[in-house]
Amino acid sequence: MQVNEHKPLIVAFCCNWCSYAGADLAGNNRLNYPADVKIIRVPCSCRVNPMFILRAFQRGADGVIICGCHPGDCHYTSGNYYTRRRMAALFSMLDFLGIEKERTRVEWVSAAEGAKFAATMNDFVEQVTALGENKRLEDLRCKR
Amino acid sequence: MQTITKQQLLDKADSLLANGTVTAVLGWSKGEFGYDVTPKMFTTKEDLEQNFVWNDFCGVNFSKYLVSKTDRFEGKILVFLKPCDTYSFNQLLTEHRFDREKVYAVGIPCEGMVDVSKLKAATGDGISEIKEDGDNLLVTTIYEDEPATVPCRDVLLERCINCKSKKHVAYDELLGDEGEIIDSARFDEVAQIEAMTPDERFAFWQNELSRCIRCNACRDACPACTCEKCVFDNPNSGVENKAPANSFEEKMFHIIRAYHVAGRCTDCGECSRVCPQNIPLHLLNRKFIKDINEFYGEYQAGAEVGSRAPLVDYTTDDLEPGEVFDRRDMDA
Amino acid sequence: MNNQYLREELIRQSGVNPKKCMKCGKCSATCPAYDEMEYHPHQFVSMVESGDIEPLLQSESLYKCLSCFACIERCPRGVEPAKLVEAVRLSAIRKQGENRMTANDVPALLDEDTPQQLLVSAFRKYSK
Amino acid sequence: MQRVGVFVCWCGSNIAGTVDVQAVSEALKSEPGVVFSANYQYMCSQAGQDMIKEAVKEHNLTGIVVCSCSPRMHEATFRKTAAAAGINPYMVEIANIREQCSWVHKDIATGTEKAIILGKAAIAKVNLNTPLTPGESPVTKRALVIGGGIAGIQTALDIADAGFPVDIVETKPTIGGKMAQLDKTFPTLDCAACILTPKMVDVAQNEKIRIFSYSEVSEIKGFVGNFDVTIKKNARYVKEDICTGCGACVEKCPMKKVPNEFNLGMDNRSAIYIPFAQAVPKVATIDPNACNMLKNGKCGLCARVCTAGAIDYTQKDEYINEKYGAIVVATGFNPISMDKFDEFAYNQSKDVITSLEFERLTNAAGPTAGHLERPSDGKSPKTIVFVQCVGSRCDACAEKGKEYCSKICCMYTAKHAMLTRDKYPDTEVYVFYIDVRTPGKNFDEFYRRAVEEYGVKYVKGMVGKVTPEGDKLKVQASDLIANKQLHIDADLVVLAAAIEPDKSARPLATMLTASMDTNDFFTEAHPKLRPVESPTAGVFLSGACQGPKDIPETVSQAGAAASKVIGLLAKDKLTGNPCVAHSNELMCNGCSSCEKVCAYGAITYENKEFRMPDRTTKIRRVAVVNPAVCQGCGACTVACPSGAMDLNGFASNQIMAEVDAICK
Amino acid sequence: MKVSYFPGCTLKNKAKDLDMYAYKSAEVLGITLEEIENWQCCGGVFTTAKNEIATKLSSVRALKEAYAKEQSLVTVCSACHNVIKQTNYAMQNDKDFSDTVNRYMAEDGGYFGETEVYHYLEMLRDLVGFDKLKEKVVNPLAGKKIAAYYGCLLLRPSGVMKMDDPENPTIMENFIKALGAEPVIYAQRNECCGGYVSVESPELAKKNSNAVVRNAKAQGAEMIITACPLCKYNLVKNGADIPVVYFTELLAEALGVKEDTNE
Repeated sequence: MQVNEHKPLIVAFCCNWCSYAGADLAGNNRLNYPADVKIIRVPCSCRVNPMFILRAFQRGADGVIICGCHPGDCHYTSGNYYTRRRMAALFSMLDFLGIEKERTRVEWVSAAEGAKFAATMNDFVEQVTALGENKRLEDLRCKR
Repeated sequence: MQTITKQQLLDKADSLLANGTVTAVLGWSKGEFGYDVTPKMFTTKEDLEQNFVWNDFCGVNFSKYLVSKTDRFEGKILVFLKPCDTYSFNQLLTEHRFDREKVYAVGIPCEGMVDVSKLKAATGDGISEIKEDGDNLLVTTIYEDEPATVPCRDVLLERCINCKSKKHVAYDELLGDEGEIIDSARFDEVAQIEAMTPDERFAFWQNELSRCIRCNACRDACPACTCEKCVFDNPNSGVENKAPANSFEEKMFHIIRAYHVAGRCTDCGECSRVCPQNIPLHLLNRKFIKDINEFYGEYQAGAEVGSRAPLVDYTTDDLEPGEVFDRRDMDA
Repeated sequence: MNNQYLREELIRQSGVNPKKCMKCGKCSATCPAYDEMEYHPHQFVSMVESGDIEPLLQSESLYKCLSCFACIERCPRGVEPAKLVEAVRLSAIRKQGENRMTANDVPALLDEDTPQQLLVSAFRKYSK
Repeated sequence: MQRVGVFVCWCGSNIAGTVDVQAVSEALKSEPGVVFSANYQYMCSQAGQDMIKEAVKEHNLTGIVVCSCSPRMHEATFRKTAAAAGINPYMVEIANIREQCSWVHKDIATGTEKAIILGKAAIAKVNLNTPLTPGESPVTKRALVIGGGIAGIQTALDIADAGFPVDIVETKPTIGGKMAQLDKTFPTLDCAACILTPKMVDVAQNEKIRIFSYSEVSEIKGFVGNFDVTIKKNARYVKEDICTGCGACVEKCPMKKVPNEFNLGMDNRSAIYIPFAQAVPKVATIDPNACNMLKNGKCGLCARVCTAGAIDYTQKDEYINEKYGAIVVATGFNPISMDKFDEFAYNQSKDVITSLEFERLTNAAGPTAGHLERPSDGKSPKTIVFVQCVGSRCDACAEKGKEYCSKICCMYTAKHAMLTRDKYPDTEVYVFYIDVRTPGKNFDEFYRRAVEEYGVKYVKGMVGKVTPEGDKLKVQASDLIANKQLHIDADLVVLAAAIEPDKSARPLATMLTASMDTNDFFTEAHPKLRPVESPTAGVFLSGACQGPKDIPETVSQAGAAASKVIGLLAKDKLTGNPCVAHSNELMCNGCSSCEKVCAYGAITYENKEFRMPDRTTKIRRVAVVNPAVCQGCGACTVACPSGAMDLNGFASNQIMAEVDAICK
Repeated sequence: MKVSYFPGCTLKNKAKDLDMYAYKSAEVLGITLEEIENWQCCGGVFTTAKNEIATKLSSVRALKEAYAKEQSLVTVCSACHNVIKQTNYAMQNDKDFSDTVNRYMAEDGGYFGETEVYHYLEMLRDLVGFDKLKEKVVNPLAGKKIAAYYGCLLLRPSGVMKMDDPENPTIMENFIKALGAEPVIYAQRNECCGGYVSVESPELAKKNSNAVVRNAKAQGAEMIITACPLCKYNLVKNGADIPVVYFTELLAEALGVKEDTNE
């Protein structure tokens, strides 16, 4: 067995209007962040069902980050306000069950914040890498 | 030990049936043993006389049954509601789950119901007969000749020990005296778990949830779980029901279930009451309730009809998901 | 003359990014010691950036900067020229035997009102 | 299962440089449903699109995955290609292997591995795609223009000219905006009022145009083609339809010491006022903060002198509801505050002024009747120093200046300098510049004339300190070419203050759900190809609200915005976005959770009869989504406890398939 | 209220007035200045180079002592204030710097810039309040036109000093108003007097100092107040023809405690 450092798998849900555009801007500006981050485009952060997050963990993701427009700037006016409540409740519950709180994050990244997107991803990957493999929420049957 | 008597309930049922106010009565009926009381629709006086029961085991929350019992029922149904049941009753009305016009609700006082598991733990298995004797139960088992005396208050359901309200929030008519909302200690145990280290919390829940056999009793009893099609029964939902293969499964199931009822759960405690494995499922629901109260202000689901649940609401200055943890660190 | 090593060192030590400069000249416009200087604040920025540092090291200008931070305060790009001047000066005086001022110089400088602050500051700036 | 074709784009070397495109198209060949996989240099080119069309025909494809740049760039292109090839445009998915892969990862192995995973996710999604058909909604044939400056005026005139009714909402008592305050315009030097006021009159006389002056937009609901807007008409205490604008009230008003905002506070007006002679509408307005009658009921003089009986002290704010098919934002700009730049002594001396104040000082209708006099003592200045880029191109401190170039200052400063030298040849004029930016028709020629013909002294350098001393302004500056520090005793210093979007823009953007950049300029739908449209459908941008602009540019953008509006209003029906929510009525509980989170009011309920397996029927309340109103955010899908609510194009099973593909 | 107090070299020597009046006046205003034990000279100027560590340690020691006593740290001298605030800022924001410093001073725990540093003027504005100061004035300096001379060190760099608007400050003007006098606004008030360069280039200091005094007088000043001994030295030495006094002296006079100190 190799003793390589664990390469984390990060699923990033990005809203189409701000954060996905922010990720594109990071690309336009050639701002590096680890390839461990895989982005799934959703119309709005409020499209992210907690079930998607649990599904990702189940399938072996080591961290899940949800990115949306800044509060007040939602393309759909209020979508990210719901996200904020939903994720606050969900994350608190995961923490209550003893799941490492560092594996989940919500970050508001605007379409103008390519640098913030890259910095956030770098930071999150570092944070999740430090935790090691996700063992507490994974479903072993889903492993390769 | 209930203050209201079976006869009072029967008299009320009889008279409402007789004067045509209602055409059916949703009540408790005797099961195989003295403690396994089940819900039943009564339409005749005779049936009521023979099978209607009212005792310390009538914990079941009737509100949920109104959804399926009223939808194609012509006429009105009489339902007896304990204070905690009335919260579920309102919550279901908020969600338009049944037609209020089809129900005649009679509020009845409740002094707390008995937890069969606790009773069995006190007397041993094989209970053959239970008699009430004031504040005590006289329990005969097949293994002992002499009935054991068990004080009711020692074997109360957890939800009754931490009863949040003796006040009815909905009824057409009230039998007996109205009680008060109680400043209960129901969040204490949640707080204790919150105070543990993450590893301790994980171990705690690993231990509790690993007993789950996925019988779905919690879901089936839950008055908030009235979906036309439950996600766990839906092959397209991605979380379809299957027997648990490992510890992840239970966590996934219970997190989703608790999340689905978050903001809508009235904390009636049916989930824990019916769990055959005695998993303290109510703690998950109470965690959400406690969080919601702390994050967004006090909210009691079902306290009034038409209120907006916190998770379908927002303010522009809500706390950030990341602050959820800082907040606890600060409190600590 | 292009001293890349010293350029890197000065940039690191000062924390200044000379690339931010848009060559507006406001630093030199606001500098109270301008007329005493051979190389002016904006020249420090552009000369360090191009690695043309030797003339700066040799220049009296190093000892004319008042460290008054006016150029730092008023630069529209946040370049902080005074920090570069300081870094170049330190490179000069940190060399063996290059102290600009020694204790022997003090008596000549004193008058009865000279505040300690003056001597202390001057030593800080001129000697290592 | 679909028959999927995978097309991997090299984007020249943009993708192929860090992603082994051959390996990607090979690896994706074996994914479920994939029957064809290829790569090509530029998929978005005609040849690339033809390749897709041929593959569709040849391999009977039902789904297309393009691994290329961001879907925000070319999703629409490839959807059109699919439609041309005869398959539903919504059977296309894009894997973003450029912005989110090749451009951010340096190592080929890493980039390739990630590109394959992103491709797999797109394939997993497209396998679950369903053909979608957009719905239709009607169009209200009326436009709203917010802002009555030159941008709003031109847009309104152009729309009205095409035959559609237009309303202009302007917060000031008159339309005209900043241009009405200007003296001359560059590079032709025609007088601003001479070219603007006829347009203002046109607006007033155009039967298709209504002006809501002294008003603001207070609420916006609805969506493209069907906006529902509430306009708050502030009480001006004068009946607009009766007032003749004779000015008798203004003359008689005893409260004459109110700083005149039209002249930037350089002189005073009365409590009841008409901002300037050519105001439109030319009606008086009472300033409630200055009027004694309104403040304490003592006076009433204006009512007594008004022969028309137009004064109404009891007037209340009025709210007007109107429906619009399109909204044009033309909220304009303001110079930034000079408070944080006191090295130039703006707060210390009256003789340090901004360029807009200089416009009023030289304007024949201004406080000095066009005579260039120092505000402090009325003397003619003999030496004038103009300072460019005050607060522009400044990224040292966000609360102080603006990072962007304000674009108009180089030209108006050249104009000011030239006009000063023309009218007062014995005045010495210095212009301190960092760069002189003149990229416009006849612009550089104009600037050169100021130097060569009029002898304006342009100095490459910046002013570092202005010290008012006695009746002089001691200017300390650098001359970078001469490598000298200059000390000039000036009589007047003029600061070319950076410009910023009007403060009303941000709350308006929130109401419109239109996006803004960090500087509060409205964002275009595409910076190059859709410069006058906001990303929010039906919202268009005109003038400086989108970015700094001079008058010619503003007018051309105003016309462009108008033509977009006309194009929209000319349609009878709009084709909507098919990626909207829909409720599975068999699973819907009718619980109203979705309705509560819908920001658009797109969800209603109806009682529906269901046949049960036992042949009885039951009536149940179920949610119904109005596809014309739904914007497709998906908030309802998560609020729905049963999962009855799902979103076209972003269905739960599609997103979970993506999750699975990524995590596999 | 008790605060830690860093007097600095000059106040114990050539600028005793600045120090004494500061003590006396603070007492009147209900603030006790507790002098830092064994304080060492701040160094007079802050060296901006990131690799200058040793010269900043004395400031860190003073900051740490105040932190240990859970007190704010007050300075009167502009130079000490500048050096200590810049050092504190570096401790907060430059991790390399704070790590190195904490390694040097490792005896007990780390320090990361927790102490609040106040200039005496900030103390008057933020801890006492100019309104309250006004109430305590017994000898209002009515009719006096006084120019506040900030010099360079008090306000800059503004991002670190966070004392006042660096180009249009009001703190000393409001101080003057609180004492009942009339402040004179003049543009040169935040320009450098010539500082320590006067040892090498007295003519430069003379030019700058003269410009300051000339501008103040032209705007009508009858007196200049300062917080910096070096400013006072340069202005006076280069021939200021109106009085240049420490602001604390003016404060003591207005509070009626000036005579006491002369005993």
